[in-house]
Amino acid sequence: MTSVIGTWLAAFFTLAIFSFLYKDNPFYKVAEHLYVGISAAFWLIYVWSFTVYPLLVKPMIKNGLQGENLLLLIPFIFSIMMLFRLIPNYGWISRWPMAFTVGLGAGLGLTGAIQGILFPQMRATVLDLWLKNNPLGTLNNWLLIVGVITTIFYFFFSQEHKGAFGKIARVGIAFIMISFGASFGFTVMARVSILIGRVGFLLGDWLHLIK
Amino acid sequence: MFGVLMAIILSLNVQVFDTPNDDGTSITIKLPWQTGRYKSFSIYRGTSPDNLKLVQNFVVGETYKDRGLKPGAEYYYKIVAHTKDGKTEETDVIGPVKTVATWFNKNRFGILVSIIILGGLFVYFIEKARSGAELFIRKISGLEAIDDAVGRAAELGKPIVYIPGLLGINSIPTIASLSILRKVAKKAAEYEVDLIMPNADPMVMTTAQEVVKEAYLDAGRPDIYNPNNIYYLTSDQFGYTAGVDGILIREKPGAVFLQGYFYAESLILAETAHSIGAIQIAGTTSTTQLPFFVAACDYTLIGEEMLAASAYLSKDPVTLGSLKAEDYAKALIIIFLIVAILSKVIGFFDFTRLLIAK
Amino acid sequence: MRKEIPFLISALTAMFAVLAFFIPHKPFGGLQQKMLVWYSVVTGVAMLIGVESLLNNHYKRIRRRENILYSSFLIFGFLITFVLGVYSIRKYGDAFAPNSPFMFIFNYAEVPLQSTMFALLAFFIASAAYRAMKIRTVEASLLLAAAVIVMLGRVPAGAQLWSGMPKFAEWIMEIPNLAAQRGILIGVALGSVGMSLRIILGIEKPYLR
Amino acid sequence: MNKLGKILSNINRQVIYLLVFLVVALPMILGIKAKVTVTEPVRKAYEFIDSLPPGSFILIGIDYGPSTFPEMNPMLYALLRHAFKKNLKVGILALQNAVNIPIGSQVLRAVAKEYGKKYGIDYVNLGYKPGWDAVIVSIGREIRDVFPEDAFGTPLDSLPITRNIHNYDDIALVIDLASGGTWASWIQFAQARFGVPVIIGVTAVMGPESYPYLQSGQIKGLIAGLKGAAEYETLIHHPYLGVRGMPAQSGVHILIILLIFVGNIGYLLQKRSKT
Repeated sequence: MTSVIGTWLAAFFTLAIFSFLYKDNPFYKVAEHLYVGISAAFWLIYVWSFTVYPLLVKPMIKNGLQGENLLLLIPFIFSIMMLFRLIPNYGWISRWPMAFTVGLGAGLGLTGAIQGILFPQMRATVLDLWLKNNPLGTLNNWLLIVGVITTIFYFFFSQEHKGAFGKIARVGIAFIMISFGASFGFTVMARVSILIGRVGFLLGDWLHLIK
Repeated sequence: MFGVLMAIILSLNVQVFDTPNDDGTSITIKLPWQTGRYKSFSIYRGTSPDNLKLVQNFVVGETYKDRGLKPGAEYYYKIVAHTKDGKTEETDVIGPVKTVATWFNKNRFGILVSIIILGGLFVYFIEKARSGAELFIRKISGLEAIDDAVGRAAELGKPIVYIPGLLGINSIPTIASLSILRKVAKKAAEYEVDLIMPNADPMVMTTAQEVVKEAYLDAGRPDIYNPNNIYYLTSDQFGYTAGVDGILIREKPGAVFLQGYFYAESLILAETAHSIGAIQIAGTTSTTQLPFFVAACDYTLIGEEMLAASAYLSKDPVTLGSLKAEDYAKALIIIFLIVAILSKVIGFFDFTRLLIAK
Repeated sequence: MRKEIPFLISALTAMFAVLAFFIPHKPFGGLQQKMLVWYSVVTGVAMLIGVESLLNNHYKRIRRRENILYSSFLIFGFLITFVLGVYSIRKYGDAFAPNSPFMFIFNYAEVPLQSTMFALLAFFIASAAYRAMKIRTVEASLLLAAAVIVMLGRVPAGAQLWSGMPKFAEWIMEIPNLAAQRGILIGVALGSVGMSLRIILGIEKPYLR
Repeated sequence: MNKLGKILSNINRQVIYLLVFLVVALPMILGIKAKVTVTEPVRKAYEFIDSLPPGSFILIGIDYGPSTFPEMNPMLYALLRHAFKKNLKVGILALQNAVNIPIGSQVLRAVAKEYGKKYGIDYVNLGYKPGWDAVIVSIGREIRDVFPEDAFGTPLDSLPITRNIHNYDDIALVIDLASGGTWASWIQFAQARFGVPVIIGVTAVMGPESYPYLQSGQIKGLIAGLKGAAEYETLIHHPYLGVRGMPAQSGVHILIILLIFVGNIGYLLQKRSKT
């Protein structure tokens, strides 16, 4: 029984969201407002269950405030400071945890960008210019190298895109455009699969038109 | 026949050593996994040779890292191998092996060098800018368009909507987005346009409130700042999208800014913004979403353009100096790539070895 | 004071994060992970501020007598999910136990809403392609051509048109596409380094003046 | 000419949405079936499952979430239908995220009902456990170490289906349906170490990266994306969302290409009349 009610509820939500494609209407508004409310509560419970409780509350209850657990005071205090946001005139206290977060982002960004992106991408670009008995592979390597370097040229800020420099940057733009087109086309299939899933739900689970 | 013999002659070949480049809490054990002779291993460990206890049974794979040890302590090991035909073989007691805590991770030397080079370039160009040298920066059309977009919203008497993406303020694109927000907010204050900003992250929301408040103060209009226009919706990706779509369709903003890190919701937001006739200025570092912004939006800041936007918009020579430094870094990277590729051709030196960072 | 201390906190945090990356020795080793845990705890608690903002916003609207119906739906949706979540934690020890009423809401509201919003992309991808893919310039034509070839390469009709289509589409994905992505990513990496350095050096302070 | 150009380049967005919807829904309602050619990776998966003796216990990992389930659920439907038809015993578990279990168990309940299968006798829901590498290794010794109870708190010893299941020796096959990295751990630990046969199902985007494992013989079969599900449905003669979705899949691609074509004709006509 619950699953029948649930299926009808899900069908209502599905149709209400799709109705937005025609135009904004009361059904969409109901679904939208319910969705925002439900999901805000859902993530609150989720964050409690998988972050705040296991990472902060549980270890504190279990082992008390000693040893390694003393470090938990840092997020605990930052969290309290964050909540000062809710008290008028004391909102500025929340700048401290914000500053911590921004600093962490900068610190991780500095090393992470080099280790996670720059080095691997550069390493993968150092390719052979000549592959024996493999003209297509050789051509591909050349194209890759030219593509990477010309794309980087596009991102030079202190040079006007004119003359020889502009021509190189223009090749880079060509690579970028081909890449964007290809990614666009490649994604269609995954998106349509999702829609097929929803239509399948309506026709199958709800209306039992297909089995 | 030969294979079997080899295996017997080699017997149980195990290497036990302190894990290099770590905090001294682990020892690495290299197991003869590739011989194909063994099913699994049991690892015994102790602080003295005559008192070894089983620490891990059924270990599989080439190396096993024995973790949670004390730095600077000595350990003894014995490994028992279980062969595929159900027999066991064991080593003598191995040790003592001493754990060492390292002060510098040598695997990351390359990264340190790059940070020093990049940091040096930064300091150099910032100083140069401070001393008054003219630094040229080309026009980035997406950024030039910000003024016009806000101005047009003002003419039409419509608000603007600023969407900062899904990630928190510990992510670089979001920080960059907040810097762009400052400029947009200042313009909005000057033109007396309402700025609406729905958020998916509560910390981004609070930071944005601070940023916008400061911007209004800068513009000399703290009186028209309304913190209620910068609010939280939900952290749910599509719940947020549904909510923002509702706002776009009902508030009918004249300009929509999509700046930050986006996932699949990018196109839903951009298409809805287009359907109400708003000017859209997008920017993200996400290579999977850039194609959709480029297709659907009037202006798109691509990758580094978006990260450089705040420096560009500030027009402050010191900050512009940092963009110049980024350009020189790019030139160095191109030179490095070309040298490394040519060096590979003549077999001189494998430059990719400099780029290894575990 | 209200401005110096936050800057100090952020610079020190950044410095420690960088040091921890290079120094495995105590107390730096593992510090990055620890700080990330702290971060997730703080954002987790900050969720309360978000929720306050959301509910307050709609409560005010109801009091101002605008949007009464829809704002009530939003608050109702929040309350019922929250109450059932707390109830499920108390009764089952875990809100995510499969039989819990909280999971009923997940199954029959959250999941269909989420995937239907996601499914809207199938429509928007079509309208965006129709509107944007025009042969206005050489660049735009390249984008169009690449998109059409890759789309054709992924359906049987493409192979019927030309048997080499799937291979050609794959080649576009693997060579020119990859090259540009790599170039963009290298730029992004440098931009991130630039942004980080500007924050660490105090040139840019997004959270305060 | 100008007028035609204007019409062609200004098709209403609602019209486009309607066309997309019709192209997807009509073939599904009318049951139009595209011919699905079965590829080797899917056939191998089918043949392996088909060869299992009735009563064998198989474990299915539900490692995809709400955002990819429309692509992945059809695989689960097809595999469960095959398994229940062959009277295999099925257990599901999730290692990637707690919210995956409700998604998988809905499908499991529905298919079990179709075949009159009973909970605890023919199928079981083990629930979610974090830390997937460790969980996979632990099952090699004793499944009760990590799953002492099923998802509803019943001890495994009190369920007929799991009473005699202890480790991989009692498990005939592991199928991991994954949108993330769990599948690689199943291969690395369960297959390589304990020799349990593994079949994986992944999203279409992930197909290419998992293909080498099939070539090396580490997995018994590979199902990728909705297309893979369609192939499996063809093999079990039970066309469902996969097979029904194939014409829609091709149709939308062709529709978008036609729309681009029409839009450009409109654009060219307008441009010519201007000059």
